[in-house]
Amino acid sequence: MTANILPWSVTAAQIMLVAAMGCYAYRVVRGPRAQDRVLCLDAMYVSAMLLALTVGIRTGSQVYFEAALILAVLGFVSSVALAKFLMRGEVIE
Amino acid sequence: MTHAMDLPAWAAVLTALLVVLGAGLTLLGAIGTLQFGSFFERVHAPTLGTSWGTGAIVLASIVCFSALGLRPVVHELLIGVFITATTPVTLMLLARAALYRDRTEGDANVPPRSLLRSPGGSLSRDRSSDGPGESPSRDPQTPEVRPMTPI
Amino acid sequence: MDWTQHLLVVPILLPLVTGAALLLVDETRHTLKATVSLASMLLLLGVAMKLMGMADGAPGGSGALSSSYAVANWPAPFAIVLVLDRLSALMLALAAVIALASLVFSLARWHRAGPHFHTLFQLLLMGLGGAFLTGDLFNLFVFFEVTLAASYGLLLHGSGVFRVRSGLHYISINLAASLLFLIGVSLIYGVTGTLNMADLAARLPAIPAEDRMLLQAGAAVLGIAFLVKAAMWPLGFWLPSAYMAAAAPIAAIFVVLTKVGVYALLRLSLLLFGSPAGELTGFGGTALLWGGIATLVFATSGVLASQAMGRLAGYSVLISSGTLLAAVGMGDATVVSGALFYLVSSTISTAAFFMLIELVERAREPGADLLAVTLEAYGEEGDGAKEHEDEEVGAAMPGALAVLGICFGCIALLLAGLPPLSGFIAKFAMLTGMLNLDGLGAPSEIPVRTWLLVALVILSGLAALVAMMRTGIRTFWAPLESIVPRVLVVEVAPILALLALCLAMTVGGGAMISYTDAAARSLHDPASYIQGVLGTGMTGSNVR
Amino acid sequence: MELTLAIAIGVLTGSGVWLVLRPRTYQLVIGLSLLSYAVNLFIFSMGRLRVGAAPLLGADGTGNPSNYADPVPQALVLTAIVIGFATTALLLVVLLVSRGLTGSDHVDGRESR
Amino acid sequence: MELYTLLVIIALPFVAGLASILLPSDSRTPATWLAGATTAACLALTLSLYPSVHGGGIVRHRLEWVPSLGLEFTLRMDGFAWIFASLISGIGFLVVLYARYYISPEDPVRRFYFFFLAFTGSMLGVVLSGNLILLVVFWELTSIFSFLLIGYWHHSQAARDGARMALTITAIGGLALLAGVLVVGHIVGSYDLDAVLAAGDRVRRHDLYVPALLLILLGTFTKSAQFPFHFWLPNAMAAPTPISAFLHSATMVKAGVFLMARLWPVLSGTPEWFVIVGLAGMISLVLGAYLAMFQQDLKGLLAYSTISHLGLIALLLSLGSPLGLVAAIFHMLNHATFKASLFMAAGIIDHEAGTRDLRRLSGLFRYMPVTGTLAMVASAAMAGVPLLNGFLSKEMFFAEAVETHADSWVDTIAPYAAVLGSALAVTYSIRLIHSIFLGAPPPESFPRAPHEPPFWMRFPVLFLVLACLLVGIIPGLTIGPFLHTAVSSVLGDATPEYSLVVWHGFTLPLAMSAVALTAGALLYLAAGDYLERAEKPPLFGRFEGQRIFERVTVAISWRWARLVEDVFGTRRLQPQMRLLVTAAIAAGAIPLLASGLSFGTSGNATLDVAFAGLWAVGMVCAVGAAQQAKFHRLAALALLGSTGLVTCVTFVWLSAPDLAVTQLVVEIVTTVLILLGLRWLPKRSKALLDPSGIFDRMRRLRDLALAVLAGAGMTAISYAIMTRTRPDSIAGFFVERAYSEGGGRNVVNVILVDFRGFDTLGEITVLGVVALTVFALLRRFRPAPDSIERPEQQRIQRSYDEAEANREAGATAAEYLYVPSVIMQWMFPVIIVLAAYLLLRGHDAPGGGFVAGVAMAAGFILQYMAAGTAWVEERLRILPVVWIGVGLLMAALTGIASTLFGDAYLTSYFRYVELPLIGKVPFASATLFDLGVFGLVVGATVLMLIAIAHQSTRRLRAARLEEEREQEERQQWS
Amino acid sequence: MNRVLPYPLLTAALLLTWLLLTSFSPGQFLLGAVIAVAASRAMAALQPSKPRLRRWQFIPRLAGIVALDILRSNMAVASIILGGRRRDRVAGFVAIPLDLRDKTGLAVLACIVTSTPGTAWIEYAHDTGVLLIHVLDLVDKDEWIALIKNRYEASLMEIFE
Ligand code: NA
Ligand code: NA
Repeated sequence: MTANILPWSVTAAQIMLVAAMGCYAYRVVRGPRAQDRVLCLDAMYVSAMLLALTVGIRTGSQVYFEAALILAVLGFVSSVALAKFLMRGEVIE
Repeated sequence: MTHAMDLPAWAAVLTALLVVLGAGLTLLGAIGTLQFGSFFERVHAPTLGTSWGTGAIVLASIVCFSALGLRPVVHELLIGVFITATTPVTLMLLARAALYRDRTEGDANVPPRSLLRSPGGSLSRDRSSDGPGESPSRDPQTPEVRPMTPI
Repeated sequence: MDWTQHLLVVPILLPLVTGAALLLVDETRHTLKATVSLASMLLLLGVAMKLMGMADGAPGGSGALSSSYAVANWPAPFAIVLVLDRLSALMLALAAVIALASLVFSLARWHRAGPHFHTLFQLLLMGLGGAFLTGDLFNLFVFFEVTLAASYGLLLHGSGVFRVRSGLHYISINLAASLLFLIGVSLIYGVTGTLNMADLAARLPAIPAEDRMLLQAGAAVLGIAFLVKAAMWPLGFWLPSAYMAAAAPIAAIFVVLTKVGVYALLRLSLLLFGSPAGELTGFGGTALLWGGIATLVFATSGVLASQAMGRLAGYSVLISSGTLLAAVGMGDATVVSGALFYLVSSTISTAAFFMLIELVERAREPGADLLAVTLEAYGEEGDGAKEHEDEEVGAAMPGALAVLGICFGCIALLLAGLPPLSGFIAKFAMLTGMLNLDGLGAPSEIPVRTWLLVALVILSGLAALVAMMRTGIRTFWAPLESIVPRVLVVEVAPILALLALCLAMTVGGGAMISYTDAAARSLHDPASYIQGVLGTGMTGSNVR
Repeated sequence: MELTLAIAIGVLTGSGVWLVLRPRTYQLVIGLSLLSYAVNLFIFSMGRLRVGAAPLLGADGTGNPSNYADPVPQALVLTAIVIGFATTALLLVVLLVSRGLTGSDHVDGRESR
Repeated sequence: MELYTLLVIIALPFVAGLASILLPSDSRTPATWLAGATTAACLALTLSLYPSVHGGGIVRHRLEWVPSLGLEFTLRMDGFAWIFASLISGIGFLVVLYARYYISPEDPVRRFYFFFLAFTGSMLGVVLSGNLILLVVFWELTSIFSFLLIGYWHHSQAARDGARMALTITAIGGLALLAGVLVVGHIVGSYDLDAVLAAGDRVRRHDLYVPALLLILLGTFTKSAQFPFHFWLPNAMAAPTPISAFLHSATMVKAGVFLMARLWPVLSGTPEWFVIVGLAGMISLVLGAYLAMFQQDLKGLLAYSTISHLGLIALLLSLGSPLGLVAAIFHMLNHATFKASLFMAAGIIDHEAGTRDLRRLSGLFRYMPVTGTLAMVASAAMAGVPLLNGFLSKEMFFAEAVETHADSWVDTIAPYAAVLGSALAVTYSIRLIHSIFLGAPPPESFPRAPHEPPFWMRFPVLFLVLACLLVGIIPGLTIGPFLHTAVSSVLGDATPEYSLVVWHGFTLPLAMSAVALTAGALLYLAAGDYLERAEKPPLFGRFEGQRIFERVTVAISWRWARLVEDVFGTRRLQPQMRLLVTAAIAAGAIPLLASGLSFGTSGNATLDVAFAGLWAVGMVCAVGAAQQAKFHRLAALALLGSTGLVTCVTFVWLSAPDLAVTQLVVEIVTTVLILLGLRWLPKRSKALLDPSGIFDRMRRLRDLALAVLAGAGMTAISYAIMTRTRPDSIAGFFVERAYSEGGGRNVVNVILVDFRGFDTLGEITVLGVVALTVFALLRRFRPAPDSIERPEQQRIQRSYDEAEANREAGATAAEYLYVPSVIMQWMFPVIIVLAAYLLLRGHDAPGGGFVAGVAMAAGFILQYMAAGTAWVEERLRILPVVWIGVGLLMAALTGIASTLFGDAYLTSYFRYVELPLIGKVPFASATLFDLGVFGLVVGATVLMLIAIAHQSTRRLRAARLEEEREQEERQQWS
Repeated sequence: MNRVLPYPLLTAALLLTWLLLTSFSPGQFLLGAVIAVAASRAMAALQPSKPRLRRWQFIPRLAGIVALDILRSNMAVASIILGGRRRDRVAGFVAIPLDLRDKTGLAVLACIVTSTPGTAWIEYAHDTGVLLIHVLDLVDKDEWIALIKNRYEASLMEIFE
């Protein structure tokens, strides 16, 4: 039972995370506001990062850590750019 | 998933719980973005994922790999720290942009600029004005579709 | 390891290092940059000549491979290997010659028209060198991209509406083609598990039948990518505008670029689908032949329909491509030998043409083209004009214009394939090869498509002659008030040098043809290439 | 898994192709980017799909090739990503310059007909 | 010695021609001497070879040229070639002598003599070639140099047109001749003239005989101005008269008939030859003579007469009888003699009287009696009057015409045509004499006062007329032996018995001659006045070759060509893209459809729900991006980002962490890049909203179909591969040796920096080049007028600042970024550390120089976003171009180091270094390489992003300048 | 010291990051130190406002409080989402006059507010010091003002000012 609990729960978690991405994707596609799109894109980055961590747990391998780390540190750069574009009409002034 | 056998039972259970918790919170947040009626409400939803959603899964990872490697593995904490530090930037800018847009369009549901200019001003209620039925023309790409009313 | 072995990597490294080093030199120091660039280019030409000698002196007769060079010292089928044979040496030398001429030409003014000209130019050469030398399919892609990237920069060098507009088309289409390249290469890898060309050729006969069509699909998609670069109809409409838009020295070096596509097709089709390929032998040859024929027809019309000289030159490039593709499609060693000669001759002459155009057009008013061609083509000049003109008999032609006129005439002969310059030998060599596939005197049936091709090769030359004559008369003979062009020695000298080379190729046609004969024969003998890359040389001995 | 990825490659390709046939330069850029994804995944798929077999060797540095995903397509994709990035950037700038010089964002620099 | 004589004969004119260019520009006399000496030398050398060719001998000189193709530089002189070479150099010499007086000092003499000598050399080459390809070479050269000679006075429209037409026609012919010769070569197996001449039977029996014949005849007819290609010749009269005299008597046009005679043993004697050559000759004979009668230009008359006489020669050659050939060769010589003298006389008249118009010339005999006499004699020769050479060959012609050679209607009408043509020749000859020399001088005076030319200008005419007389009276003693040598060299054993005497008794040919003379004279008497006044020839007046030629060339070479270019080409991008996609689909599909695609069974067959869901999201985003890209650029960009993110997760999922991180950082930077550009794109216009008509909808449908096909194809192929077992691949080698020999645990990274480091070197070069290009392009960037203005948001936010008195401009913007910028700045050192980590760990863990570089660049960009360009650049000097240069050099030179140790380029070194305190540290030279990659990537990425970002500040600067200027103007006006 | 190590705390934090990322070994310590110093010097070039950390010992306490608050808010918001629209919930803006002026302190406050589900940082006017937040479930605005000011702002002012 305990041997199976981890695989099952990780699979369930992955499905949930993917479902979350789906919800966010809905907002990215439909809006209605441009801010919604960017907000949900940013949230998708986080979900993707979590997904990477679960893949790591599932495979028992640390090699996906770098991907998650980069998502965490740099993932916001593009959303910041999008948000600034919305706010100022220009990314770099 | 060969390594699942190597994991002590307590660690497996703990990891499983944390993983499901984090993913569940994240999913709830995502559902929130669908559920909430206005942008300013929707801003709150993803924070479920960026706060304890992330926290739980990071902890799960720490538990899992520490138990596997039999030594503390804590570098995942960095992920939590950086997520917490960077998420606000986007949200602040987005909220500001939305506020600005609503104000220029004369939306009465958002507090006016004057509120912050005079300390202790009044506040107004948000009545979920921008539901999903709205036209997508509120993207800044189509300003000419909706005429501007500069303040 | 013999030091001459390292020469194989020099055509790639020398331009790279020069280009990178020039980035560290301040933009305002034009003379220094030009000197370094020129010195590097001379050195490159010397190396290319040496390599050609090495390739020609290959032991063991026609089929043997001169040498191969395992980059990073890993054995051949696994890592990247550079391969020198007569064909690659010839292409290298051709590129070096044209590049040197273009570079000298650009020193008059173009190298100052935008930042980092010399770096872009050197890196273009690096790409060319790599594309010609590499024996690895994916590495070929990389060097194609280096070449293309530099060509994007050089095409846009100097900016301007026309350049940017045609540059947009050029870049878009080449990007799409690059994606096809990737699809093709990876598909081939997916089926065969290798990227080394020789290894690939060695593995092909053993490909199981149920995988064969996937390999064919990969090769065909790859072929489309090459055909875009070679500008086969209907994939080459971007070429005339792009080449016309480019600055003169750039357009001149661009002439070599289309030949890279032809080179790749020639190399791969003969290596992979040559005689030992079993079921796959001759794959794609018919498509190449008919594609080349279609290109020839279209380009011939284009040459005739061109008003501006730049476009005329662009279509001449297409004619050259069409001829070469069809010749490659015939897949015969004698034809390929002639085609190689033709490749060199037509490249040199078109390059010279592009450079000449700038000098000629410098003297002319804009709009004169349109006016003159409508008038002369429709025979609508008034009689009064005729009377008036008759009185100006015997006015002396200014010296510069005379030199330009002679150059123009020579280029017209080269493009038309008329004697005495190398264009004639080239066409004759190809035609006589086509008509006598089994050698002169051996009776053979000549199929209709060969006749069609022979006719088109001849007619395209005629069209070039008609168009060049129309343009030449308009430019050099018509009494339009032309300002005496201000021409610098560095601009005329490269043109004259290229034409002299064409003359030399005529006189020394025998030696040249025996070189291309040997090159073509070894291309038709893939087994020795495979053995040369996989079996011998420094690759085998140096595995760590 | 294989089927999912195959369909995904197809959908990305289709979307990209649709966009590169459109008349706006921006559509062209987005289309080529989508095509890049499709092609990158395609190259990647040529090494067959493996879960949990990243080609990173263990501490002793020895490895049985059959235990690892094919590293070659991965290396190829890396190169392709970099080159794709560079050329996308270039195309973007060229379309900006074209837009500046011609005033139009049509791929031909002027509206057709 | 004799061997080299031939070479000298050919080379001398070319060498002398080049030498004449080098003379000073005012050297008329030296140039004349040079040319005269050259032609004289050629003549002398030719004459000196007579003993060798006399008894049927052949002089050969063979040089190797392109032996493998059967192309040899073979010179070959037999009797026939000898007589032609003598004629060419002899008449050439006379023309030089004549031209000395004809060409005015103002004309560019050097050019004249260069063209003339080169042409002479080419013509000698034609007659002396012993290899058919070589003959074609010289043949084309005569076309080219005659083009230049005809267009010598290129300021005249007539000269330009005439030259263009001559070259077009003769070049068409020349290329046809080349094709024909190639076919002959194919049949015979050699281009060697001796071999070809010996293979007559084989050629005539071959299936390809007719095509070869047609092609070769196309060449000879165009050159010899045979109907229907005759019209270029009269237009070529725009050439200076010495040139006309040379081209249209002994050379150019003679090349055609020369070649027909040369190949006569090979090609003649078949019905095809007889009908084609005979008919063309007959029509040319009659039509030329007919049109000649009506010419008002003296040179025009001579030109049409030339056509007529060439027709006569062709007709003789067509007959296929040895006697016909004798007559043909004889008439070639005779025609050359009298026609050259007549052209020169015409030139004298033109030169001295100032006009060549027959209507304006009259009674000239009293001013120039000597010239007049000579011209009369020459005309008589042309008309075939007894005791002149023309009579003799014409008699032979009549004699052959009445013979039956092949039973056909052409044969039947030949005698009548012969008589008719001769009669008309008599008429135009009489008209020439009568109209120019006889009668009263015209009422209005000549443009110049006519007088006799200098003696040496007249001498060539005199010499040639004497030749006409001598040959006419004592043929056997003068031309006889030479003619025999020529004829027997062509015919060999088949040389017939013939007698060259004036009187053969009362024969049918004599009667025909008499009839022709009488009829011609009567015709002139009857219609002379009419001819003098005729504007255009009746009957064939509208048959204007020139006009037809122009029409045809314009149609083919201009209108049709443009049509083809328009219909089968395009200059628009969309059709090109469509074609490319279609071609790619076809290329991929055809092999698959032909053999049938089968899928394998390998691979993980289970459906992973999460993975499927992931790609459901990815596909929605991709399709969404495609759909939104037109109107919602930002949405499309966000969707593109989402798709990229899904791709990135896929790489994580499928064991490719390196790809995931690379994809991710590239994704981020690309988004920023596109956003930077978005600001400069135009607002979407309402007009573009809907595809209007049914055609637009059809087009979209077609594109959709293409997109679906392309997608389906990629799906099928990738699925087919993924389900197949992995082939025995090169990958195993890399996995096995990555650590033991490459020193890295990250196999992908070891491949990138070591096994296939060369790829990486190229790849970073691409990046660097692109960055430099972007930089260069943007230096000259100018925004479209409608995007110069500040974005709307900024304008409104500025208006807030302006509304409040104590707020300075930009305060609102600063306020908006007040808190976010703090976090963005604190992330800078973190990103630096992260980049360092990725760089140094790359060899063993996911990462590497590229990812590190892009991450570093993202750090820089973040600062630009947080605080603006000016603020950052006051504090950080990044110098991206230096980063690029140093990075590239570092990557390249790391590899070169190994060559110093004798290893191959890029060979990497790897060892563990024992350091105190720290312990064993792995050191791989590949790390240095990766450092170079890092430097380049940082530089290139930053350079691109910053270059675009800078446009905003430039725009501001430009806008400020604009405002200032406007203000100044306002002040000036107020 | 100041010129070599302009931000000692930052340098230490970066070094710790490095060691966490790699391993706690002498070699990595040296390497990490070099990199951390370089990174802080790059930071110094940008010259942001230097935070004055007066009492950093308060940091763990604040962190603990925040973590718990966030956990509670997580549950609250989760229940809102799970409850759908059944409960009548009012969202709204709250304007809070702040006394905290330190930029870094404000940034930390922004992180706290944002990370707490149910509150969102909307706008801050640095001249008046008024902060506008959005609250998902707004019952009493004064309660929120008190929460922010007493619970977070006070601690932050102790740490930074
Ligand atoms: Na008269
Ligand atoms: Na929050």
